[in-house]
Amino acid sequence: MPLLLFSQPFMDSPLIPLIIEWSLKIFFIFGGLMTALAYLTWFERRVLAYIQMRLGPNRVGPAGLLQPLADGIKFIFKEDIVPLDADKFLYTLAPIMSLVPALTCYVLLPFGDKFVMPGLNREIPLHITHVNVGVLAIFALTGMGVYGIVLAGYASNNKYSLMGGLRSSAQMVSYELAMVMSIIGVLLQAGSLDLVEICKHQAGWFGMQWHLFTYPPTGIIGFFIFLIAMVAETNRVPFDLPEAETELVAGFHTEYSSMKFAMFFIAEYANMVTASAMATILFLGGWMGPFVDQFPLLGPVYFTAKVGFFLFLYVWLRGTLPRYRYDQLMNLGWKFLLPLSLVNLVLTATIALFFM
Amino acid sequence: MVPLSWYLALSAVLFTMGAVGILIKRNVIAVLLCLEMMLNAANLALVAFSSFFQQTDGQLLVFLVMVVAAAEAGVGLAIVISVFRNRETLDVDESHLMKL
Amino acid sequence: MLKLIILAPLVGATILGLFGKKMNERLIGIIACSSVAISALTAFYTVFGVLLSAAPGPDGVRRVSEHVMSWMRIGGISITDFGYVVDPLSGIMVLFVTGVGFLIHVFATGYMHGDESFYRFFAYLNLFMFMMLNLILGDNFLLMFVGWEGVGLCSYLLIGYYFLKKEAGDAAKKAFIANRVGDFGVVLGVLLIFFKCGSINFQKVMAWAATQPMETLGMSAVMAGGLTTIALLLFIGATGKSAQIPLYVWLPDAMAGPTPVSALIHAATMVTAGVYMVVRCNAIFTKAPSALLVVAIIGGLTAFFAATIGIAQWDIKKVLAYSTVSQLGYMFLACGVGAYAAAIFHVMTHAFFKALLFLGSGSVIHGMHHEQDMRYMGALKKYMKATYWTMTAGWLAICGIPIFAGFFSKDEILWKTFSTTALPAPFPMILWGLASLTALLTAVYMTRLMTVTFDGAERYDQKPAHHDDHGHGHGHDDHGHGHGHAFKPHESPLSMVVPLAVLAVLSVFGGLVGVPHILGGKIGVHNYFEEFLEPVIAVGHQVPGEHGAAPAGGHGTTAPAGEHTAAAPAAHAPATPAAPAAHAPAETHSEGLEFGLMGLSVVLGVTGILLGKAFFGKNPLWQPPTLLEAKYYVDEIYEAAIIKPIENVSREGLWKIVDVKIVDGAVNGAGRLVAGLGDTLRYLQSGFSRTYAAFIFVGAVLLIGYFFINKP
Amino acid sequence: MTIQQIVFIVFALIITAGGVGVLVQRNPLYSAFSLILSFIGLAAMYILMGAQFLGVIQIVVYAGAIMVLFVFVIMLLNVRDDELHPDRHKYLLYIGVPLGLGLIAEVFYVVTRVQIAPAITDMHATGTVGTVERIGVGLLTEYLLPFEATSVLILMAVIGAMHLAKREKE
Repeated sequence: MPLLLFSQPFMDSPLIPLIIEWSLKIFFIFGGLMTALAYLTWFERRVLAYIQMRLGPNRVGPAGLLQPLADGIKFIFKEDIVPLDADKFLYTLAPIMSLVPALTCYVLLPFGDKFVMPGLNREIPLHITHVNVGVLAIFALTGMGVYGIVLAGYASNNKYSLMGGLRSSAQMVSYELAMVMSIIGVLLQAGSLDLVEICKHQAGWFGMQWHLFTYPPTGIIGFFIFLIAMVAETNRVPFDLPEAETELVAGFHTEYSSMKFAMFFIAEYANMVTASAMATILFLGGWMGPFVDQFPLLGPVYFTAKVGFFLFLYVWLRGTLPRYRYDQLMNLGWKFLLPLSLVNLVLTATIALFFM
Repeated sequence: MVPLSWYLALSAVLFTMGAVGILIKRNVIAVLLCLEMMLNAANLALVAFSSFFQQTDGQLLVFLVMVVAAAEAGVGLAIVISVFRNRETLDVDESHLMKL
Repeated sequence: MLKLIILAPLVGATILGLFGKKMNERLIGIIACSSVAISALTAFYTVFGVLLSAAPGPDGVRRVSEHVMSWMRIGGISITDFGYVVDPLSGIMVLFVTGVGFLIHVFATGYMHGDESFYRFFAYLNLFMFMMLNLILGDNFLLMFVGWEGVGLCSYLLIGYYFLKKEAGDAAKKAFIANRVGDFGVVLGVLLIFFKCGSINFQKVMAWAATQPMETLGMSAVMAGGLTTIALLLFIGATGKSAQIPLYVWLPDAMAGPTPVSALIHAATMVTAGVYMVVRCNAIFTKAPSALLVVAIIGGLTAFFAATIGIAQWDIKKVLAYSTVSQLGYMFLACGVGAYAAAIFHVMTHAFFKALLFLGSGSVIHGMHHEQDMRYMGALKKYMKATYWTMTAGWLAICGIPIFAGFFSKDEILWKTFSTTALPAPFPMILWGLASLTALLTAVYMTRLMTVTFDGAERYDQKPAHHDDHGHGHGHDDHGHGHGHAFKPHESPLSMVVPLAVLAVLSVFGGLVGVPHILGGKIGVHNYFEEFLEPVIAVGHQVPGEHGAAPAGGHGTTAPAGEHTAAAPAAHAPATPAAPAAHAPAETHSEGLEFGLMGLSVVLGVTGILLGKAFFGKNPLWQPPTLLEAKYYVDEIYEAAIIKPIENVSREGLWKIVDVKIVDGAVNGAGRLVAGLGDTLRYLQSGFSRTYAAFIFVGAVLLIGYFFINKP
Repeated sequence: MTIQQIVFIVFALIITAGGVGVLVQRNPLYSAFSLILSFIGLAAMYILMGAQFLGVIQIVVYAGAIMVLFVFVIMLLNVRDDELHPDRHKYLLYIGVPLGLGLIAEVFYVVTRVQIAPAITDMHATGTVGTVERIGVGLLTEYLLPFEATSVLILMAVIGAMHLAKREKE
């Protein structure tokens, strides 16, 4: 986590209170998020079940609320199988490589503005660290996530896994382009790569200043490109080719079991949350909402609500859409989304130049 | 406060490792990796000078070097693929027709 | 506006050249003609609508100019600006070039009907128009030279249009090479102008030339590198382009091209470019009496010389070609005696009647199914009434019968030659005699042409079996019968007859714009042509003191005084009384003398016609002297005296010794040296890329080590 | 020893370890991952020097794009280890290592002996040299031509790579 270590406050401020503040923030955010991720699985299964006119997990605890706990315990106690011909080192490294960048992203996300701690009179920003190239940093980290999948596919020494890994790397690289291109318009408007600045740029007017609505219609086009690319980037339905159960026997993590599998699983959900958060920050105004200026602690609430909407969207898509074929996927990415996002970028620039 | 010379020394070490790697590695891909390493060594020196003198030029050059490196990697790997397709090997010494 | 004139034919040429292959003839014809029509209409509007009402510039010349861009910028100094300009001189030229050009385009749609590369022909023709307009309208020497070369190229392409025929290809090459010789002179001349004056803009150069002192008559001036040298160099170019002695030989051969081409390029427009240039540079020529003398002598000789050959030719187009050469000689004669307006007047009338005659001959050839030899024609009057009558107008015009256009212009040249003071004493009389004799000869050979072609007995079937040396590259023989058995010539289609008619009208009445003062003055008709052109020609002229009251006005033309006041500031400048006013003949000759000479020339013309009618009417197949029929063996002499020696030197000297031994030897030696070096060095090149990398690495380490030892 | 110096040493060790890893690993995939490690270390160095933008770009471009390409190709060709036939140019090892040592010695000599006046005492994080704004302005004004030239270069590389790697149709 180099970004964290060298950011300016670390170097200059008195250390001890800062370390306490950070430890607490990290504890709350990660504790909360890990729990949320666990319950996200429950959420997904329940919603999916309702979409398919079923009930879903409802036996363990009230309304199945203890189901994630049970799953976790099961994962921990499963046997950790390593295939005979596998490359042991890489096989172990892969889930770590997958999970670490996914979780690291959270240190960059702003959940709200600063608030003054009553009693201590200490101003506490509602994010762990503040980097002036936050957007790029997030992309750097999600880009690193590819390696986990690639390595898993390679190290398993299994042709399905290899295929899954190859597909995954191709897909992620392809869609990352469209994704980055689609948000340049937003960056152009905000004039910053700083996530906090981008959020603040969208303040006021009861949401009409969100980048989704400004510079019509480029905001909406960019948003939809981002949405599609986001789903593809996180390998979710309808773009879940790397782990297509029916074709590749769950793809790159076929051979994985126990906690290693759980790590992939968590990484995937963590990436979903990151992507949703990015969509929220970039297009839906982040933590901005009514009265957030007066009560800064409302920020995380709005933020969570908006992210929740996207998470629901993920599940909704999974419940309704069939999977793409591989060549269709590539065509969509390279021949439609990328050109469209380029055109959109030019359009945004034109509007910015002539109308603003 | 890290002196400039430290960065330059590190850059030299990295560069030398890349250069030696080009000589001793036989796998084409490894040779390309060593090439990237040398480029990065140069980048490191450029950034060091850039921030030492507080001039942007060094970093701009690094940016351009990265673009060139990307282009080089793309074309290089394409060549590797087509050579591999023809010769079923990645040994650089097997492709030794670069002479009269 | 001017750009539209220039660009319309270019657009036409581009469209036809690129897409014409797929189009049908009708569409091609419409595109080609309409592009020239646009050009012509714009030109008419520019001249009559804009130029005539434009305010005269500081030098008294009305101009419509259009700056296009800065051309050839070297180190911040603009060598020349690229622009177009219409002044009275180029105005007249552009009018008849586009006008006659349009008529010939229309004619050609009929004449070329059925040709397999119809579109190519019109693409070339349009391209020619574009180049010709550049030549005329360009406001500097360089742009004129671009047009000059461009029309040369188009001429080459069009002469060689039937490139499958060896004759056509050879003729094209001949035209091109002969022109190159002349172009060299133009290049040198322009460079010398730039060197001397520092500009190549016409206006600036002429203003500069006007300030130069008069040069002396004699060899010393020729070699001095001053105005005389410039004038002569430019004139060399003119002899090439306008077919004067000694470079005239290409023009008769150029008749291998299609007839509309002969009419447009080799009679009406391109060949007059030389005259145009000389008139354009009149300020230079006026200051160079030696050059004027050369121009006049060459012109007079060419006129006479070509006329004598013209009498003896059998090919109808060759007759007209020599006639053209002869008439061009007249024009240069006019230039040489300083009668620039007369020269341009003759250029214009000649364009009318010679285009008419050529198109008429084209009509005849068309009607005769591509027979060009007059021996196998005869009695065509019966079959081709329209052609006959229109051609008659042209015939009378060229013979100089009064009222017809040729009379006014030719008579003016003769009179100016007789009365000029620009040449030393015996020359005006000699040249006048030569020119008058030529006028007689002209009437004779033109009458011969008309009589042999249109009168007498039908001789269509007397063609010997080996007749195929004419006109069959055309690919147009849809009539299903050849020569050797009786057939009937037919009249040409309407698209050919209408242009003939228009040109006939112009040939008859076109001369009335330049009625001499002694005829028109009494009834209030001015010599409008000369008045219009006067300012351009007056630029830089020094007028002798005794003519101060009637400056630059020709022989007593009572032009509006205001115009002349504005005409030329230089004109009123005090000048050396000894300097002869080249363009303004001394008023010493009486009106009676002028009337007398005019009468004489009419008599000569009529005599020629009667003589021709009487003689050729009786024996149309009169065998001319071999010397004349063989064109004085000029081609053979050139072959033996110039071409063969060059060929021999090239083959024996340049090729076998210089090229093979020295050049090739050096190249081969260098090659062998490198090969030997490579043989020894190739062991360094193992083909293993890692070895190469090692070399580089060693080199880098050594280089850094070197800098330790030799600290920079 | 300041905290920056400690950080420098840590990451210098990581970078060097990555570089050595590239050299000694026989499996190209391991080499590639060693190099990624090295690159991440370099990114940290850049950030340490105040070039935040380049630091992040280093990860995005090198680790995120170029190295993915390498890994992708390695997996595509699925070559496990160096081929087994004997090395014909063993001597290069004996030339290369001493040469490398020589080069390092030379550079060290230069670095220690040549004095450059310390223009800026605090090298990192204070100036605005490394910000996106400065780099963007530099690229689009003074370095516009090289910038455009590299974009053309990239285009050529894309087309060239496609042409080279395309399987010819039989």
